Amino acid sequence: MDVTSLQTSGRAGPSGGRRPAPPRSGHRGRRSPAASFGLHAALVVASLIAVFPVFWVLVTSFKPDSRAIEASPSLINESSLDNYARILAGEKGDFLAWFGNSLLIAGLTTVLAVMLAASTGYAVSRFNFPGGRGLLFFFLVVQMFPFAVLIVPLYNLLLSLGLQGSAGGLVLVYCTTAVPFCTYMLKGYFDGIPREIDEAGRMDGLSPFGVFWRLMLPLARPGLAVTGFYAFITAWGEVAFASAFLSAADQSKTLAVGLQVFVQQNRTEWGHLAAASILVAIPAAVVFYLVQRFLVSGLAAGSVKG
Amino acid sequence: MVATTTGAAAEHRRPGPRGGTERRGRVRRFLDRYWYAYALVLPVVVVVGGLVILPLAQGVFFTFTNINEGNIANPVLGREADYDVVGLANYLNVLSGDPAYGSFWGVLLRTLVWSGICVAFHYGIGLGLALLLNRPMRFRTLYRILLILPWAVPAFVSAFAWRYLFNADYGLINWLLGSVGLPTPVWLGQSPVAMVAVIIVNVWLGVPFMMVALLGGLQSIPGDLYEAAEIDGATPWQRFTQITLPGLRPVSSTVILLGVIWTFNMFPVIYLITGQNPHTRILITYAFERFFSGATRDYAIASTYGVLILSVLLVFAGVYLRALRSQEAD
Amino acid sequence: MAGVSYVKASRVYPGNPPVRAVDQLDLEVNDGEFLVLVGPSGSGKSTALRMLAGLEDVDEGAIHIGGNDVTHTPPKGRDIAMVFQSYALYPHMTVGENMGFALKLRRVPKETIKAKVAEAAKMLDLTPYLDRKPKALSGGQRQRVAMGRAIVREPAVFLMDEPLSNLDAKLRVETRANIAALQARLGTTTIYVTHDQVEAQTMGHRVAVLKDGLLQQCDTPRNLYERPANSFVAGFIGSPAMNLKTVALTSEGAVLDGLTVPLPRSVVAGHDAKTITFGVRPESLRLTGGDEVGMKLTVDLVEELGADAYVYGSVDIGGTAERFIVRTDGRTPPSIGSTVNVTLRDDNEVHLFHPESGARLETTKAPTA
Amino acid sequence: MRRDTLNTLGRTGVLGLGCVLAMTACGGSGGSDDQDGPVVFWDTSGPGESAVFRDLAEGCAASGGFEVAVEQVAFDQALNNFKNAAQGGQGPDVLRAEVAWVAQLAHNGLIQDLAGTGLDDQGDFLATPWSSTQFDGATYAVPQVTDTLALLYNRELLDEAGVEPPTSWEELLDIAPDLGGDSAFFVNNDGYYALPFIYSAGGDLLDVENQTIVVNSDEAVAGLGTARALLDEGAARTAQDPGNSYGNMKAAFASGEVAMIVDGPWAVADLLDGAAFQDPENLGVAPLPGPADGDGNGPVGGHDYVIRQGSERTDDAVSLIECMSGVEAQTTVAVELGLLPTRESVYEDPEVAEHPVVSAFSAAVERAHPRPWIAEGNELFDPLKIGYADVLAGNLSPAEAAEQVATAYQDTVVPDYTIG
Repeated sequence: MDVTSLQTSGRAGPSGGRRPAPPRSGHRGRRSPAASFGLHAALVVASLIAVFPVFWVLVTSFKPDSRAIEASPSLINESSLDNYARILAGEKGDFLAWFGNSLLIAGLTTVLAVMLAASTGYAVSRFNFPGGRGLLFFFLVVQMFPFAVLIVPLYNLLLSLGLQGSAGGLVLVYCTTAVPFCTYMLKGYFDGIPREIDEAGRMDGLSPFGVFWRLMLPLARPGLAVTGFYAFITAWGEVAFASAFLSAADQSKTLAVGLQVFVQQNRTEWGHLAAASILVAIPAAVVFYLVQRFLVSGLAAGSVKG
Repeated sequence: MVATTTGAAAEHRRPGPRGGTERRGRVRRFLDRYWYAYALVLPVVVVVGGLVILPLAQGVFFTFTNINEGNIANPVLGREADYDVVGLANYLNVLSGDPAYGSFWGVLLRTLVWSGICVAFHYGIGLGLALLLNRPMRFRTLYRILLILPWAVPAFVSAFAWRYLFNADYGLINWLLGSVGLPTPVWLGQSPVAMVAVIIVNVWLGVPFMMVALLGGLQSIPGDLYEAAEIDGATPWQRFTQITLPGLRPVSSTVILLGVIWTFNMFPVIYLITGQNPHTRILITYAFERFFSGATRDYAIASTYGVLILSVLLVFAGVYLRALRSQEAD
Repeated sequence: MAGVSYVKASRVYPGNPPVRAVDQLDLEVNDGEFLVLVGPSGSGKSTALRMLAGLEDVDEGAIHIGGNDVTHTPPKGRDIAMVFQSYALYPHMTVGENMGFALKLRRVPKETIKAKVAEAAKMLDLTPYLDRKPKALSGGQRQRVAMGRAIVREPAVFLMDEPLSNLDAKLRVETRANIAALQARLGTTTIYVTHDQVEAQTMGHRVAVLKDGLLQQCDTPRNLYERPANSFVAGFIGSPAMNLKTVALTSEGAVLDGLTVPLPRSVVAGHDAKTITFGVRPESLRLTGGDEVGMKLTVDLVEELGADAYVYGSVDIGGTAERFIVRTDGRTPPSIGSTVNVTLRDDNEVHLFHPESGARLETTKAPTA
Repeated sequence: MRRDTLNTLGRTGVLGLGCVLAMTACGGSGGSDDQDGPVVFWDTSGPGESAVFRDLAEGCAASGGFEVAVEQVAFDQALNNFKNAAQGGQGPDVLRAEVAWVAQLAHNGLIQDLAGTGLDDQGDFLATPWSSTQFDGATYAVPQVTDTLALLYNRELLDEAGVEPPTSWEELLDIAPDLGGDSAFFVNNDGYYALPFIYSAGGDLLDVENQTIVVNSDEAVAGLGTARALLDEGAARTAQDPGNSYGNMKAAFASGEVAMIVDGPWAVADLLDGAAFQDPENLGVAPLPGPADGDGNGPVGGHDYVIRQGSERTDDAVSLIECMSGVEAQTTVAVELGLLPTRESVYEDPEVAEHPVVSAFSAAVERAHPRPWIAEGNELFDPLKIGYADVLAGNLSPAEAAEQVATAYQDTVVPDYTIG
């Protein structure tokens, strides 16, 4: 088994050598109206499918719980902002605390995971050190670890470290899942940055760390954006570990755990749940919007080369 | 001043025999050369290693015991551990396929089907959308944003939303199906239809990642390859199979491997949408059931499942990478 | 300003067997000198340069700059600047920032940086582009920014690694001259790596030829041309390449088809082999009338360059067809397919090498001073 | 990498990462073992009920001279959350535990034996709820509310059809056509809601005394068959997806789509939000269909208060429980929410006695079917839920399903029992 077979050769990086691939060929002439219609129709349908569940959550978020399940669905049914008001007022549990915890945890996970992954990815990309490939393979294997094996031992470990029930413990746990993928992605990205840039930096008087900090990180910004997005979304929406580790006190819950109060086998408060979901989705959407223009290029140069 | 030729250099080529005294020098040289790299990697090794290797070792140990919630040590409550080592009993029980231990083989088969179908759809739809999005047109950015959206929504929110939509009696999906005269199945009931439902949700969730990755891959295929192929008289289909697909290989091989691994261990979608439904049970959800239900949580069986999942994935990755390599060698 | 010296410097890549990319290089570069390292790809010329830059380990031997041993000094402590083949401009900085970056790192006051960058930009016609990002520049402009980045530093030594190879032919010739002129003006010691022997011959005060990690010869362009130290240098320097043939040696001299070239006694006497490597440059051959003694050359191709023409053809020597190139008057070239008679302009314009070692066998002709 | 180039390397970088690590470690401390903090009470009641419990808890704390923090925890997750937290020495001081959880938590040593706190005295607590607090001869909990299932009906719809609430399942079959066939009744496919069918047919899940699994007995199978028959005969509808079944039942009943359901007093507050019950009088409560004698047709349910093992606020927790399970508090709960008190004396309060829901349910509670208070009691429902749903979906015959449930019980829940 050899991870390196995943590593294809580096492509020209963002420094300009790369010739941007022209869009799919065959369009020197104009598309026929029928083809154009088909193209847009397909994309509109796909977009609708992609967006609709989220849209419907939005619609539901304005309905009272008792109207959320209706015999014939309607856009508006006694809709109001009450659900939001109650949630934000803390009537349904300490929503703002959950929100803050989630932001803290996802934010720290993002920063820490990206920093760790960037330094590791850079080391693996640039320094052909013994163990580097082994590390990459190890990371691939880490992706396969089912949390079921780890959750109890991790619980014990965090307990003995005094981190059980703390945001810090959860951040570390999330890093173990986020760092491997991010490292892969950033390694691919660094591979695409010509080594001459490093060398020029060192000629100009930078230490190796200076090269990393002042040249590689700025140049890898799209890659960092994508890995940051990945780490953020992963931590923001994680349920299992958060449930096991952070459910001790209402104040310490994350959104994913806290929101479960709305979803019970015997009483689902769909209206409140939907409103809370929309509130939850907003930061994720903001992060998403900030990085979306990097997503394609970042993934292209990064993870996909693996 | 004038340089001399070094024809005599050959006699210096042989590296001198290294004496024992040089060993220490070699170690130092090794460290001198690589310590920077190791310093960069160290934090990750410590964090990931500490939080993966140690727990994993403990988890593997658990599989040889009968540990559960009732007999695990509890430092806080001052309780001593009193579980016993039971050897391979857990593995034998699970691998016997006994329903009492989750009908391992049946569930494994379902897990494989689940992973295979999900990843196939992820890849197929993702590639289709990527090809569409890779054309110049109006609203391209808008489409792209909308299509990536499912990725940005936290998975548990999506799961709840879909559970709501899939409600057989009051859900929007059946209302739509019914209003155009189509059958309205019980999506999340105790039948194989539930599997279809969770696959739909998981496909919905997973397509954006594939699409974005493949779009990136498409953009890195040099355009002149298409031009060359066109001049050689290749039809659009031939260009797709002869240039696009091979050009996407590095991307595809990675995302498919990751996709299979992720889907294999995809827990929230199934668990949050259908709960403990035997028709949607895959290995990971069963491990979770054993972990979180039962009068006393059965850590031993849950861990055994975990180790088996890891083994299956390792075997898969090994075969996959080998196949990939031999294909590349051709 | 400073001189540079390589003292038995080697770079060995680990492996089985280890690869000696640069092998026991001994080379001295004078203060203010423009030295060109030339060689085919894989000859170790870039590695040698990068060793000097501090980008490659020096596994054996030492390197001195300005009399200081810098063998283990990091690049930033060597007071050198480098121009890369790909220019390696920082894509996220403007032209001005690129050029001033090194000074900024040394905490040079902002005004000073600005002044120096402006001065260098003026010298290189880059003033209008200072606020642009490298992406927005043409290849030639990028090349000049890379030069500017090196100049601003005012280093003791310039290192240039094939800085012209990404330019088109016309621009290359133009820039070649500019760099040479710039170097003359600044008087900074310059080590310049190229695989193009024309570049080497036209730019360098001295040229060092490398092959397989070994230095073959280092001398002025003229001496390299006229007295190549071995058959490799002979074949490498000069365009079109020297005609190099290993031919039978008799007491009369070297035997080529119908032509026997008399060789100095000293050479023949000191040479115990039955063959000899015989070299003659295309311009040392001439076409003659059919009645003169000469080789029968069957013309395959004629390259007409205007004033001159190169005649490519084959001569049957000992049963094998050997290719020869002859430089001749451009106005009356032979036609393709015809057979012409070829002879030496001057029996002294030949180069003789040992058929096995390739080492030069001295002819009577005195070396040029 | 070259050697000496590294002198100035980022030790800073490595240190920086270390700092971040340390920071996160210190960043959020979620523990709640602050001795001066409030007593933490985990309330698992529903959204319609929680406000009343919160007020009560805060009132009790005020009069007891301590602070209380009431945290709303999803009923589904509460047991798991509590286990997780208690295992790590964290979590609430007081938990509102479902009656079936007590034995399990006591068995795992996660809740305190109340001996010596004064809470271990039965006093005027009703025998059945009190029995749920006992495990291994010790008292681990104090009853909060008791409940059972009853038949809830839409008076208007039954009046329009000119029928009375059925007293047996056969009767329901008979009157269903008058109520529009399958809009007569809604069968929730959750396992707990299978119990009325099993009990009314004379069946049970376990015979604890004889350590026997009896869920596959003829009686239990017949009970499951009754439920299936209601659907087959078009006298009832169901929602076959387990996740939405209860919600759909409530939605259908609250909107007036179906005339009758089986549910407990806890549902009343939510149901009264529905369009059909804008007039609370319209909500009728009748005993479950089934024989009027014997062990009763509905399972005993309810909630107890427990104190976490490891709580450092035991004294205040005791006084909180004392107050919340006291006569006054129970009266308030009964009057405001219609939940059934666990103290005999509370029923004597005229306001309680006249409360329509309480009075309607109290008869049912008096003869609610006892459940075994064993550590595994709560786990009986997972297999039953799957088997019952299979019966209702027509995937399996009642006998086959019962057999599967029995096997599952023996395999994973009560391995020491024999299958009867």
